[in-house]
Amino acid sequence: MKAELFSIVDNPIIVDDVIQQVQSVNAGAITVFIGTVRELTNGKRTLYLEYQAYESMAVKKLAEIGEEIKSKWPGTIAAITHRVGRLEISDVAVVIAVSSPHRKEAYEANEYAIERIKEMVPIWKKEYWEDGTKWIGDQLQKVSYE
Amino acid sequence: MKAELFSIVDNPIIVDDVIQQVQSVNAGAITVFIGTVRELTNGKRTLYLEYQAYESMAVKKLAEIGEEIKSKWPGTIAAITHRVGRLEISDVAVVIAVSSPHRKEAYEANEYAIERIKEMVPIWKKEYWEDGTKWIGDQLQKVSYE
Amino acid sequence: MIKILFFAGLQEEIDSDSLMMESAEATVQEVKRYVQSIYPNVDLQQVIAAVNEEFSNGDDIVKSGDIIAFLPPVSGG
Amino acid sequence: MIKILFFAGLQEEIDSDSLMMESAEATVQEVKRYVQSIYPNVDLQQVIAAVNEEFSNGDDIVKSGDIIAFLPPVSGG
Repeated sequence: MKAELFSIVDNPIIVDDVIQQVQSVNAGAITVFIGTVRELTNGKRTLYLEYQAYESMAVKKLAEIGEEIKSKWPGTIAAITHRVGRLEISDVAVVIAVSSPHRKEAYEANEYAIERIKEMVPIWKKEYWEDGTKWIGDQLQKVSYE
Repeated sequence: MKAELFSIVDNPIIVDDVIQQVQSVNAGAITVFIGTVRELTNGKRTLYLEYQAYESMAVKKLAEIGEEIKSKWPGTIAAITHRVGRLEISDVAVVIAVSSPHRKEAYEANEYAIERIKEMVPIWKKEYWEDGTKWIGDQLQKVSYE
Repeated sequence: MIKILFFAGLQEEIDSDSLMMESAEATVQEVKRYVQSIYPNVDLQQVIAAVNEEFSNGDDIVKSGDIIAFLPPVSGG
Repeated sequence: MIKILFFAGLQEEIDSDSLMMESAEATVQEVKRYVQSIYPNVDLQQVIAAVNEEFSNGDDIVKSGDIIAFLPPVSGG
């Protein structure tokens, strides 16, 4: 029951499952990025978050990031899982795992992945504070419309 | 039963245990480095490895790296576990976890940690190949003697 | 029929996650004007459109059977 | 008494993980010469010494009760 390397899920992410997906006898280094829900942002207290994705497109874009990584850093394997739905403080929103024969590539490719996720993957989060709510995107939306 | 943030162990490392140690409601990002035993190095097949540490000094040096990280990247928390003894292919030799409110610091501090480990922590590995063995250090041994 | 999808804040403002447009073919900009005509108070200035899950430009053509998604503006990572 | 520790390849060459030196005080270099006199065939050129778990220089003083560790050369990461 091998899970997809790039997926959007609505239940808690098991970090180790994502790590397992990139394991290889050729791997000397695995880097993992875990994006968690932080309580304070600029001094403002978050109660909880809600993530929403344009799921089919998000999965496709995650896989594209995986292809980009494979061609930029040959020999690396990447896996990304992003969670949607309601998340509490300290819950894991996204896990990126990259394995590589050598560590430098594993760090570079991992950081590249999170930057690209924020640029091109249609996932938004809604912050719930005591005094209100706001939709905030993971995307930087560099693509301009019109 | 909170484990030490910086430790040398002789049994398998549970990656998730190391991650747990750096979790915090202030963390928005956790980076993890997992050093694994790779089968091929420059085309040569490794059968297994043996790690040896000057344990008391190694733990002290790992803790020093943690202090360096805390002062260079305020707000980050680091934990490092290194395994010693016999390790098979794909076994986890070292896990570094760093949490931070923001991701950039978490990546930087994590990569800094592995570089420093290789510079100043007295841990050596013995490669076992089909045709021989060799001691290889994690240290770069920049400190010169005499 | 062109299927139009809305997400996040835009979905909440419009109070619906989709809308059908009776058209055999239209540019992305024409679809946008159509949505604006139905929901005049919604701000679509910053919206990005994706046609069949690919980012698109205003001049791109949307055909019957295509899905166009309106991805609302975001305020950083 | 000064306790001397050996690790990795050096430990294997010497076939022991430690050695005692009967001395109240010595420099790191003197300890090194002592080890060399007992094990003339062992190459200590590249060896780094740590006194009480801190990296040290050849001029550093080792006292009775101290532990000096000889950390063998390594060939990369």
